[in-house]
Amino acid sequence: MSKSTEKVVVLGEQFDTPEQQDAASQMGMWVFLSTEIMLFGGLFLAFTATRLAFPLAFQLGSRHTEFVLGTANTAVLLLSSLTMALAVSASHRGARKPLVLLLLLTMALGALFLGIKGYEYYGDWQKHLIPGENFVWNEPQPQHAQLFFLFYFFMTGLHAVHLTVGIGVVAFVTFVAWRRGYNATYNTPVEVTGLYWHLVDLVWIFLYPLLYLNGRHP
Amino acid sequence: MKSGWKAVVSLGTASLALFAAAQVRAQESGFRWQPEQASKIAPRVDLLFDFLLVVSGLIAGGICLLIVIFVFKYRRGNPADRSNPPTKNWKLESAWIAIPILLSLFTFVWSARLFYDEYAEPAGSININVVGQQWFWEMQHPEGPREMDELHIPVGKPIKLTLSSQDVIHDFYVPAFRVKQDALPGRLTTIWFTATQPGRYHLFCAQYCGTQHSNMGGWVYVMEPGDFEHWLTHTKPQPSLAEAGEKLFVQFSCAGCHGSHAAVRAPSLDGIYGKTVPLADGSMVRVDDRYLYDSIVLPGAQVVAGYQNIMPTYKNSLTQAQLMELVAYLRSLGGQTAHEKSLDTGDATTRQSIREQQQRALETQQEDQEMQPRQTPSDAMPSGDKNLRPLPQERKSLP
Amino acid sequence: MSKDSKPEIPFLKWIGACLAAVFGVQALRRILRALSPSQETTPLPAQGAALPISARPEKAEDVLMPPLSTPVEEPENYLNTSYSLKSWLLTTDHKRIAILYAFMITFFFFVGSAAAALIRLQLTTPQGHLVQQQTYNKLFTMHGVIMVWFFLIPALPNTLGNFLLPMMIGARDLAFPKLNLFSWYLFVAGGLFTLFAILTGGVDTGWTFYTPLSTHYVHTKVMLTAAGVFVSGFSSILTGLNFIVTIHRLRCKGMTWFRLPVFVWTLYATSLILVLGTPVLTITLILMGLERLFGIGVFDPALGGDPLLFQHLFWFYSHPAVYIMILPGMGVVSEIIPCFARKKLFSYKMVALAGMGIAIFGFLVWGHHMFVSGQSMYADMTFSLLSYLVAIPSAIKVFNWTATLYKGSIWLSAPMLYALGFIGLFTIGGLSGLFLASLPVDVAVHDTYFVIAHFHFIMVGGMVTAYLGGLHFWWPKITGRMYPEKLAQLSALLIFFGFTLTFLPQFLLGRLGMNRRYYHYAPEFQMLNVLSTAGASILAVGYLSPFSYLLWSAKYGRRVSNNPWGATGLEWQTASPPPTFNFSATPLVTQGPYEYNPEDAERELKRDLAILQSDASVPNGARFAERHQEAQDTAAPTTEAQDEQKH
Amino acid sequence: MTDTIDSAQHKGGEEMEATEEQAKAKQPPLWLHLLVGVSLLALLAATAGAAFLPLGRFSTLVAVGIAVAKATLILLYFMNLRFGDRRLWLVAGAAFAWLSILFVLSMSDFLTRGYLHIPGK
Ligand code: HEA
Ligand code: HEA
Ligand code: HEC
Ligand code: CUA
Ligand SMILES: [Cu+2]
Repeated sequence: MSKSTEKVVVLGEQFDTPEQQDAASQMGMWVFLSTEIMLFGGLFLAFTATRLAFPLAFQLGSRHTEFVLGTANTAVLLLSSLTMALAVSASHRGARKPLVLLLLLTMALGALFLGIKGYEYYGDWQKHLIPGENFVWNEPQPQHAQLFFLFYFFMTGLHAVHLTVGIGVVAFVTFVAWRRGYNATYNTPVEVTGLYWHLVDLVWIFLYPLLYLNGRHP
Repeated sequence: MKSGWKAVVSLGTASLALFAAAQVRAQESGFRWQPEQASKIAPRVDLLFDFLLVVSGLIAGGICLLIVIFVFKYRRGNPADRSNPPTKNWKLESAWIAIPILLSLFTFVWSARLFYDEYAEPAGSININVVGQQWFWEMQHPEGPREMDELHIPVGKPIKLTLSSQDVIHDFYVPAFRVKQDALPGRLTTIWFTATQPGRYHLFCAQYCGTQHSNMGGWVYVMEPGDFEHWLTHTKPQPSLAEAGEKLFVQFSCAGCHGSHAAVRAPSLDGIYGKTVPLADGSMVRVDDRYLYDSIVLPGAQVVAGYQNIMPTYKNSLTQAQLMELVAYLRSLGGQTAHEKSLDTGDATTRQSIREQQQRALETQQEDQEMQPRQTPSDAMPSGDKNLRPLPQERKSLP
Repeated sequence: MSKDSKPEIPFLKWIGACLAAVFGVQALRRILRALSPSQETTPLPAQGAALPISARPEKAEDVLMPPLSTPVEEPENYLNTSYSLKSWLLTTDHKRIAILYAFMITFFFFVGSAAAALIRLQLTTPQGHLVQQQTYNKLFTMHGVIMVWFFLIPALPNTLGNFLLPMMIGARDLAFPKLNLFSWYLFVAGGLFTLFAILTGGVDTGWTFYTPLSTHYVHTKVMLTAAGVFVSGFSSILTGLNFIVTIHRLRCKGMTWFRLPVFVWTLYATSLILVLGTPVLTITLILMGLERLFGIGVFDPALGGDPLLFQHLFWFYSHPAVYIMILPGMGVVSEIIPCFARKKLFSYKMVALAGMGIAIFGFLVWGHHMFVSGQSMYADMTFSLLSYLVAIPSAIKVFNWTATLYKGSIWLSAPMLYALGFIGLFTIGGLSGLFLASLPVDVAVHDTYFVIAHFHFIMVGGMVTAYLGGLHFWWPKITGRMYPEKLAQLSALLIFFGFTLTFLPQFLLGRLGMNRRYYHYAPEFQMLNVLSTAGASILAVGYLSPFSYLLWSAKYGRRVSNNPWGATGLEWQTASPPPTFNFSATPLVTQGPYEYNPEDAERELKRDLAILQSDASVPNGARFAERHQEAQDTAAPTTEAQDEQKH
Repeated sequence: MTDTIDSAQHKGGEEMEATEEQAKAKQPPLWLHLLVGVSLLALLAATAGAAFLPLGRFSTLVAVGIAVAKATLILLYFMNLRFGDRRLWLVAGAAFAWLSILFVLSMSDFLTRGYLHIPGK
């Protein structure tokens, strides 16, 4: 064992070495992400099947979504992924200040995304696009258009929930990082959080074209 | 050692004796190993079943026998040759991988072909509409007569059932015919069969559909053609499927758009059945029952090329039975080949004669109690224990 | 058997019956005699528990394993570290969590079984009025839900799996002990939800929750039940995650993939399904819930939805789930058979890989539950073909187990009886699955008792039997005490016969067209139903007896040495009950999992029996000693083994 | 020897020194990160633009294709599969493989209904 006393790590009794622990938690997170992929996968399947049944309604539906806001949001989320990636490599370099700053930036971008999304929801509500009693639709197939908006709200909503959780976790990690909790050798939490954040981004990358871009060309 | 073999032997003898006893008992009590075979397909299914039975019997029996033998021969303290026990044997293993694969493929091919025959109905079958509803079956003959939880059919004629459901998923099951098919809400499904034995057979609902699932069902009466004619002519006369559909077509102002000189631009429905129609998205589609049904239930799903999608959906304003009557009507609007026409009605001539006889029957309203089909669900309740569900649109989603 | 031909031979059947009786008794007597290890050698002590131990006493003193010389005061182990309730409810020790699971599982088994008992009683008469019609529907629904999600799916992985996995790979615990405890609490929460649903009115959708019935037509506690399943689903996911990471990252030095016991392999395969299948069930249940609450109509044809979509999503999880319910059982059997045949598992690699094959192929066949549902014919045929192919890995396993017996030195102890019973019943159940995979036959027997018989043969005859076998096999390891052998052997036989009597008639019932989920049935089916109920009552006794004597033996059973079966698995090389971190030193593995030799076993038999009669708690684990010696010579000594472990 | 082992063993929960020279998963360099970020935004622009082209039924194909490209970039570089532990490929790969199973086999039903003009098959 090395004699370095630079930093202390809490090692679970089931592990022999920090590397083993780090590797285990990384793989753990990846396995968890795979379950997330299957979770959203089921939803995407339901969406695809329904869309195949009512192509027209779904085209009309996505024409009513906010193209600009949606695209802007995608950009925001992509940027947040970039900052998160940079944060992780910063943590590997053991550079504390950049790490904290980048994490804060990531959180800010995430919050911005949620803000824009909220604003978008508000607009939809004003346009009476929320399925239910006061759903107003003066184009063909109101019922099936309603189905589209159902998926729209449920999918984006579920994604938003994940993002909110993500922001919470990042906040915690930021706090620990600020308190000198991590260093070049021990930064597993940062890495693992990063993975989660990227997956949430990944989901949106597929939601965006399916919900916003379908049937844009008249 | 010895005792081991004795045990095996006495076990074998015991089971044999038991089996023999059971056989005799069975013969005496007319006990069956399979439902009676009352349809053309039934013997073919049973052949496949028995084939599987023999193969699995050999496999399972072989394995069990080996286990028993090994256990007694090599049981602890029993002197036997245990020198260099094998733990790998490629030849053997590839054999017991290959053989099952071959067996499986053989069975699969056999099954697949039989399955196809079970669903691809032959020319000239009689098309009877069947609607499942919690918890009874409503049948409607092309000539008009409706029945409740009973189905009268002629022997030897291919019968095609077009199934649908008013509420939840049901399943039309006649063990003696070896046929079974789910009846789905908002979709049409079909099965066909040819009864071979006159008689009375169980009709079940096989798909769990709520509280009285096990009450849902009745009897299928297979009759000699003559008796069947007699039965048809002595039922209360009803407008035929097509006629009923025609009424609806006017009543629900389909004609208002699809009529020859209608204000709205809508495609004429005369003779489209069996034709191929160009759709707005550039694809072509052949007009079959499924397409007609969908065009009425979800008009937007497939829009005909060159038309606006202005047709309202009739999903909730028409009952399944009515929707199926409309389909029957549009089908009868011709355009199809002779054999497809006869799908509705058996061959046209008998249908004509039956109609005439029914006209005559109208004058002399002689009612045959036993043959009288029940009219509406409400007076159809045999023991009042079947309560109707509301139609979909009145249905509230439960908290 | 045509109705009309009635041969007039009145007494023949009586003769047959008498013959059957006579020979049957004969057979039973001989079998029971044959069950004791050997008639030729000295008879066994009366109190049973005849335990051939293939161990050399002189090798006994092994540094790594302080012997249990005096059984009176045990050394510190996971059980006696602390007795406070808190120490149990907050434990992160995988062994204690396993025990916690065992309690829940047993409880739920009896709840589900009580329902089964009532179902069977109701079905003794065609028009039986033991319960209301809707009550009956609630009974089989709760029976299915509880048995599947709260008994059988967690039964083996979370109890024996949790207990043994770390020991079998030479680890001190699972990778994420806290997560392990958390998933137990999730499981309990889910269970409470479901119990609450049952107590406050129950649910009558069938365990399959088919829409639109479950979403718009049923007025019972669907949401609560679904919530329970939903929550317990997360418990499954976390367990699977934990197992996968543990197997990947925590194997001790020298434990290569192909030195893993088959039980670990099957646990890995099971976790794969848990992790990749369960989330789909989760999202499906969410959608179903939303639909029921707000009538959103994804599955509701009245609103444009498609009920078959629900069935696809549901079965995408639930068919693989049935392999969750059999794979660990296969693993257990693959441990028991080599041990009591004293022979290397035949073609170990194939058995191990076949497990993975089942897990992967299992995801390709779900559509075989939808052959008559209105699914397209192309899909029908695809799924039918794939269903045949999934049978092949199972075939491989069955054949390999059978071949393992050849030239073994077989002792029919209770675990072995269960294992052999498993092979037979699973084979029959599995083969009946092939009937169902054949399209026209499925059309004939879909949703009849043929299906019921099919899966009870596999799940009850297979998995429950394997579970009991495993429980008996590792009981000495878990409790450090031995169960009454003779009694165990008897109840194993009882269960086997009771089971066959219960479910064999159901195949015939299904073939004759008796529908499942039927409250009343046509009178001609009564005779077989009565048989089935009779069998169930035997089965009840069969299940209650191990339940009682195992509990008894946990306290009063005879103390045994660390390795009473002389098994070669790592878990046997530590004390029983094991210490909190399983091993006093991280073991070093230098050989495969099943290093048995039938001829040795034969040679040792006499001395083993002598040992048995003299003292039950002779220390051993000699094999481990040897292995450790070799390790000293060949590989690096264990101290270094610590530091440079893994990658 | 035994006791040294034991002491090495049961330091569970205690604090223990982390080694400097441990084999951390190699991180992609800064410029690569930035490059990936830029190309992601470029792809976003591309897909947004393509949505307005008259591609007919291919437009969805293009959109999803670009999405896949973006996803791959993120997986490889941001989530560091490219330089990380190979065993993680297994996990990530499995997830997507299973996803394709779900889609392909379900679609074998949804897409082929009515081919035979047998209602319900
Ligand atoms: C542990 C549970 C379990 C297991 C392991 C299986 C295993 C299999 N099941 Fe089963 N099944 C269920 C539990 C299980 N099933 C349940 C609960 C249902 C009903 C759900 C409901 O509707 O409520 C069901 C329903 C079910 C159906 C739908 C029936 C219907 O509703 O119409 C089908 C159809 O194909 C099927 C097939 C199979 C097949 C092919 C296998 C195969 O994996 C079997 C493989 C094993 C063998 C084949 C035996 C060993 C092999 C040999 C001895 C060699 C010889 C082999 C050959 C010649 C190929 N099962
Ligand atoms: C996975 C596990 C599992 C297990 C272990 C069992 C165990 C048993 N099951 Fe079950 N069964 C299912 C899973 C299981 N079942 C499923 C998934 C269904 C489908 C549900 C649906 O259709 O939705 C089903 C359906 C089902 C039916 C069909 C109901 C119907 O469709 O109408 C029947 C009928 O005989 C049945 C019987 C039995 C019997 C006799 C046992 C026996 O093995 C039970 C043995 C135990 C006892 C007989 C009782 C033991 C004694 C006690 C527990 C003491 C307490 C007793 C009292 C207080 C009375 N089961
Ligand atoms: C408001 C006018 C309108 C009414 C009322 C109407 N339809 Fe239509 N229907 C149309 C139009 C327009 C089309 C072509 C566009 C389309 O396919 O949606 C059409 C298409 C159809 C088609 C497909 C025709 C083809 O050539 O493929 C069928 C079948 C059909 N209607 C049946 C009916 C029936 C049955 C009713 C009454 C229950 C009905 N329609 C009522 C306007 C109407
Ligand atoms: Cu209708 Cu069951
Ligand atoms: Cu299955």
